Amino acid sequence: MPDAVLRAENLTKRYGGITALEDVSLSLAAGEVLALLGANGAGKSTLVKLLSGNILPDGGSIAIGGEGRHLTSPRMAFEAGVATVHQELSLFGSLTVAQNVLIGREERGRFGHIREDASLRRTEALLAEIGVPDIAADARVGTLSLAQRQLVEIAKAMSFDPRVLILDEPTSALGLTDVHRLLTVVRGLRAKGRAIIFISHRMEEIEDIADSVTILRSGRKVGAFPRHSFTRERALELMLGETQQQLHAVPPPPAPPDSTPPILQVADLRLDGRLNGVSFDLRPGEVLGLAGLEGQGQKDMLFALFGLFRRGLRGDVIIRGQARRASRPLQAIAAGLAFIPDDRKNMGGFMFLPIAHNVTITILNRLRRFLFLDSRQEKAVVSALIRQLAIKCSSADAPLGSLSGGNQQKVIAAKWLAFERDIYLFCDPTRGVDAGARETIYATIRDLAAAGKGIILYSTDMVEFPILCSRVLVFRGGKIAGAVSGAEINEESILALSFRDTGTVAA
Amino acid sequence: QSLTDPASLAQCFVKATADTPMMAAKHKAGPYKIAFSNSLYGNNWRTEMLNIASAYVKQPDVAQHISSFKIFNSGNDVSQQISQIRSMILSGYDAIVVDAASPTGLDSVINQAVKQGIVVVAFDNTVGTLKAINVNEDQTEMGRQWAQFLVKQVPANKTILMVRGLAGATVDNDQVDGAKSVFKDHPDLKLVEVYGGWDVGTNQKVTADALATHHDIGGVWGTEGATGALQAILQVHAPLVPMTGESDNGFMMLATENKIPATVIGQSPALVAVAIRAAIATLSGQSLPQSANVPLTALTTDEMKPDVDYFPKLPGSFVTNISIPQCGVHIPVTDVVK
Amino acid sequence: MSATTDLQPGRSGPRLSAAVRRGALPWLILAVVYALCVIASADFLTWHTIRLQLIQAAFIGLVAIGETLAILIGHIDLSIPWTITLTGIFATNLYAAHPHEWVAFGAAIGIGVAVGLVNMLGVYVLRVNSLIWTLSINLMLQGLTLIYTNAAAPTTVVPPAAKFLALGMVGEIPMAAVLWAVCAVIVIGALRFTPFGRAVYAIGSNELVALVSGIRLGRVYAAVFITSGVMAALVGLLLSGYSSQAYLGMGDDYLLPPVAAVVIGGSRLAGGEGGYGGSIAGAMTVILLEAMLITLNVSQGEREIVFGAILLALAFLFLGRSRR
Amino acid sequence: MSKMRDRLGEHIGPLCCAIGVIAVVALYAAYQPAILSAFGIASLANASVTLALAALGQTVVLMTGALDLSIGSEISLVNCFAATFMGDGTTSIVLVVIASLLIGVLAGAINGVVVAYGRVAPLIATFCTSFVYAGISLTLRPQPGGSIPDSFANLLTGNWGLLPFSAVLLLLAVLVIWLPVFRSRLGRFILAYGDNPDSAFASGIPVRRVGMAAYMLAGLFAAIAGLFLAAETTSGDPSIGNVYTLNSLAAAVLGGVALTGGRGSMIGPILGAILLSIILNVLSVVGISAFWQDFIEGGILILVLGLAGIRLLRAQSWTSLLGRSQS
Ligand SMILES: Nc1ncnc2c1ncn2[C@@H]1O[C@H](COP(=O)(O)OP(=O)(O)OP(=O)(O)O)[C@@H](O)[C@H]1O
Ligand SMILES: Nc1ncnc2c1ncn2[C@@H]1O[C@H](COP(=O)(O)OP(=O)(O)OP(=O)(O)O)[C@@H](O)[C@H]1O
Ligand SMILES: [Mg+2]
Ligand SMILES: [Mg+2]
Repeated sequence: MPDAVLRAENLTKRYGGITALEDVSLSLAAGEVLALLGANGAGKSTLVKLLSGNILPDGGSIAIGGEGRHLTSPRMAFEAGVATVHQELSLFGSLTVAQNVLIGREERGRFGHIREDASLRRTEALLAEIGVPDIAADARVGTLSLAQRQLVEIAKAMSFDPRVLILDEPTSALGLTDVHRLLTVVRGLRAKGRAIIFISHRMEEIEDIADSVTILRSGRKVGAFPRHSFTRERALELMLGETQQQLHAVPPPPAPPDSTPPILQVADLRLDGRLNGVSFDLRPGEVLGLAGLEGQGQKDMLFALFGLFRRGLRGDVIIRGQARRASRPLQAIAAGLAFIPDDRKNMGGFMFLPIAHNVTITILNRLRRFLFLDSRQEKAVVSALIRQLAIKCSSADAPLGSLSGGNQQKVIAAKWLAFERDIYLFCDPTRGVDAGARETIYATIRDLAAAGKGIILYSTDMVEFPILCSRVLVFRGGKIAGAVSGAEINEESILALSFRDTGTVAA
Repeated sequence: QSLTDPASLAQCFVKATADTPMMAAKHKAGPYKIAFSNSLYGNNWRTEMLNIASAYVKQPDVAQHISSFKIFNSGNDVSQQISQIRSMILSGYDAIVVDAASPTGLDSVINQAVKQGIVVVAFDNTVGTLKAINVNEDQTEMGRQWAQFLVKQVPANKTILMVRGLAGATVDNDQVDGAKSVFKDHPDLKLVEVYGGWDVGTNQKVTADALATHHDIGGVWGTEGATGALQAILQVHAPLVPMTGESDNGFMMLATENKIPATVIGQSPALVAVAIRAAIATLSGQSLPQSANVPLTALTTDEMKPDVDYFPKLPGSFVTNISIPQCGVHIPVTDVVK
Repeated sequence: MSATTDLQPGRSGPRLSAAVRRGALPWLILAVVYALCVIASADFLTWHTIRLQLIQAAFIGLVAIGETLAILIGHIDLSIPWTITLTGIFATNLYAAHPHEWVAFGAAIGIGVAVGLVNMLGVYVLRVNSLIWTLSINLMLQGLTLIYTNAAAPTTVVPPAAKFLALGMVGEIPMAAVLWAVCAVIVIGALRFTPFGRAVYAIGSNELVALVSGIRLGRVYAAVFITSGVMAALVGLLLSGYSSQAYLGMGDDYLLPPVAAVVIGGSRLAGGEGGYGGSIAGAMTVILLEAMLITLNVSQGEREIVFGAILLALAFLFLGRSRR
Repeated sequence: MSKMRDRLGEHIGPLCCAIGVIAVVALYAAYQPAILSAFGIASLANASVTLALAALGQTVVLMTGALDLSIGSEISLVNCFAATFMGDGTTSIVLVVIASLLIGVLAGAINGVVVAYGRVAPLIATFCTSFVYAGISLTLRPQPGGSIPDSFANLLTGNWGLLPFSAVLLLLAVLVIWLPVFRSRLGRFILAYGDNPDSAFASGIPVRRVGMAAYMLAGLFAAIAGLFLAAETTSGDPSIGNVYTLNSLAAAVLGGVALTGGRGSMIGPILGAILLSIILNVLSVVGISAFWQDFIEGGILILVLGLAGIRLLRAQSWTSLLGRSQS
């Protein structure tokens, strides 16, 4: 292929004893969107980091525009025309959007001083070009939502005017509308002749956008085919290495009978402008979904229940008949709540600590014999959970940070499964999680429901509501705009409620 | 009056060297406005010194000369002390008494003060400028007298452990120069030098270290903080050897108790009183040596009397020589320990 | 400073597992420094000399208990020097007035707890950076001590128990070292095998996650800073016993050497990694380094250069590296 | 509205310091009106400039999320060097000034190499180098002394009417060093690196060189401070800089610089330095005993830090509260 913009050959990367990537080759032409698929820990991000000069390969070569490159720093990759949006965002919270986007490439005046005005205008133009003019170029990134930050990150990558754009799970934190917006941007870039590597665990997106698909498993390339010969089943089989039983076939857990007394009652919960009077009940055995567009208060709702707001919360939270509104997580935990966060890096796990210590942090008191921890019991608990959730790790003593994103997410779930609670608050638990692990988490949620726990699920992935929830509350403007239950739960009905006031329903 | 009587002044303020010039200022009618610019504070010596300063200016024969007396503390910050002295210049003091944070750093501001007609007297940590009167105890002589005591007591071919003070400090260098001028005539004595930082704990630590590596120590030349050196010797049951030290209560108590041949001569915290006296005398028209030394008094173990020379009821860190009789400075111990 | 370190390359380093590196290297460093000492003077081979160093190391080591805990939760305690001095002076004075051992030790513990609580108030409740807060507290304690000693000069009466703990011997082994060993076993045990230890590491790794996981942050902070305060206060009493007196400035040498001991001991300054085992070796290393330089009999200037350079070389070669 | 409150929150440190400075100067003037004379103003300015320069240097390093415990030793080093080698001629003065600045930058570069390339934690690295620099000063000048020509001394410490030359020096340092740096990419990189080092690396910022540059700038500011001290004291003293290490940190923090990096201004540390420097003076003037000085100084620090903390306590969510002290 003489027209390959990017060609990688036999890339290999080892971390200590672990081989994260072995002998992977790929090539990418101008105007092509190459989707990279693989289970968690398959090596996708490792490949991305190699191509973006963040890490050095142990073997193999990279050529860009036909020219062999030894990328020893991100800067060299930028200079070679490769811009990357990493799985973990790399923005500066205290700088403005413009300062972030143009970092290192600001407009400068005669004395080498930065011309803030010109930089601002250039950023505004860039944002408009990629179709997100609603983000203010002079806003501090720290004040933006996760979705907005993701778009800023893309603008930042685009500001290099790269030949190759790499997007590592850009949609994992985005709601449906933002995903559509992003895919539109990607299509536009493809039309301009950019070569794009796109990583996602959501099959619909792959089917929507990819021109070709490369599949990784355990660090090896196990398949590559053009869009037209791609099928979900084939991809899953290659990714996971075994024929999958029919996914999604299991029906959602049945709604508990109306006569069951609620385990949790929320009445008129308010939080300055973010929650404007939310009321609902949760019954034992019920999986209650919180849906709606990004940032309509669903996440605040979970945070509020778990005591993450120290002040300003009003209204009632009643658990098993007792008023248990929490202003610190400890109170919420005491009231029987568990919380599985989406932001695993900042809220989920201790990255430097062993997996085992992460899992048992919530049950230290249970593991205590007199003054000391019972290490045998601890080991038993941990290995059972590692097996139950199929966590891929070299040992329970490995630091959490050495796992792939999806496996980290499983460890965080394991931590709360170890600590049995009555009510589980899942906050986008499958963000960045591969299809296999996703099934595991779904199964876990169903099991919890079957065991009579109350479950509240917030998700950015609308596919999850019909297969998990018996009832879904749709949020809009910090209020419940409506509820759907049973067979009525589907994308259309949820979106209809999300948009009801404006009357427009997005595709 | 005794404070400004030339004969008694001559007895107290001895020219540092034969060619030290005499200094006089324009006579002013009293009572005087005097400021005291102190640098470091927060160790025992300085605490006693500050208490002595406050007590001395209240003694009736002194108080009559003084209309106001104010203490400024800058800590060991030269810049701070310069700015305090500048602010004293602004306030129209007649005299400034200084214990300097740096031997050279205050020179230009002191020159400015003198140019404004202010009498400046530095003591303890004195200053380089010739415009100020320096009052001190002769540290070189002190080091020499300690060494002379030791060379008489220590048998030949032994090692003398010199537990010096703070590296780089002028006083430390002077004391050691004085000592070495004696030791150089006794080449048979080996010298080992360590820095004890004028601090009991550090003295004890470095002495213990030295005792561990040198087994033929026949005498310890110690200064301020030698209590620690003595304790180290007692602690490791090393032979009790002749020692020197400054007038630390603890050192004197241990020396008398263990009958260790020792001599103490100490930098007296009452120097501040002598300096105040110098300021008053100069303002009232007397002339004094530009660089004056106060006569030293040495005490050996057999001369030390409890409750007179040392105070068994007071802390070991108490500096005992709170009076300088040669200069007419008598401070009751109750004024120093409150 | 959290977990995206995998973005960054270029940290090949020695091919040892992190645990081995952190556990064994401090002792290796100690061995190297000890060998240097022996080269400087053969006397370092005698038990007599070693014993003296051991007593000194015990003082640093005891203080380093609190410092290790503080560093493990991602903070630092620089209020130790004047906690030592204030305790030394106040507790011995009190003992002189009321000659019961428990009065002195009770006062020391009281001061330690109070200082710890104030530090916890600033660092945990008000969330002030610990470096600057504890340093300010140190300054205030200094002022407090000066105000107090101006009104009441320190005494020479030192509780015999303090003297015994500082200078006494159990056979050939100094009592201070025995005390140190006992405390060390307790701390290491607490860090490794108790929920408290887990909580300490958890907070040092990521405080927010610790909070969300239901750790009682306030209690752990209080325990850590109170331990640090009490250990400093205890060492204040021991030092009074060692010198048979308490005096102003007696704690001045305890500002950064304990931190150096912890860092040479392999704990990460940002928290979450390390332990007290290494700090033991670190404390001895710091003391031996000083002793060696004193033995070498070089000028103060050269000594400072060599001390700084060696410490830097140790930090550079093995440990104390930031994750950045 | 809330944006304005945000702005106010950001500038609360400098604002508090400014109010503090005004209050303290007013108190001073009430006890001693002559302080507002040309001589008095020069005294205040001279007393504050060294610490202000040291605090500026410290701030640059703090903004990268590191800290510099060697600033005091760097000041002493340059001070001793200048006092030892500066002769009376103009050429000698110019040469020694240039050499002094280079020494400061070099000392900073060594810190930078150890921290940025050697990966030694800043606290321990600069703690070690501070011993090295102090040792060199002590070897250079075992005891205080040396000399500085009057022409140079007057150039830096005199005054022109009500305008003290020391203030001009500080202004020049800000105009010639601080502003150009923080109006250029280097300044942006320093802030970005302090905000998030991993992101900085992934964004292609030459992180090591930025770390180096910050320490070199700190060394440069320290060198100017050392030169000014040499002019003020017309001599060299190997321990003269000691007080500036921790005081520079305190001044920066008082001025609202975050020790976690990524934030800081130039005006805050300068005001913090002025406040810290003249407070001691004022305590003496007002007649407060030495024994209370440390207590009151510490108390003021704790009060200011505590007030900032109480402001933080009003944070609505735990994530923002714990996220802030984390980083
Ligand atoms: N810094 C590291 N140290 C050790 N092992 C690592 C490191 N970074 C990645 N790995 C390992 O390399 C493998 C590949 O990880 P990578 O992040 O590339 O997976 P991924 O395909 O991006 O997964 P995900 O979909 O979860 O993001 C994993 O097994 C992971 O544990
Ligand atoms: N924070 C970091 N973590 C890991 N490795 C790093 C880090 N910073 C830099 N490196 C490594 O150092 C290399 C050079 O980095 P950088 O460009 O920031 O430094 P530089 O000052 O330009 O260095 P040089 O002088 O060698 O050009 C990078 O390619 C990377 O391998
Ligand atoms: Mg990945
Ligand atoms: Mg480079």
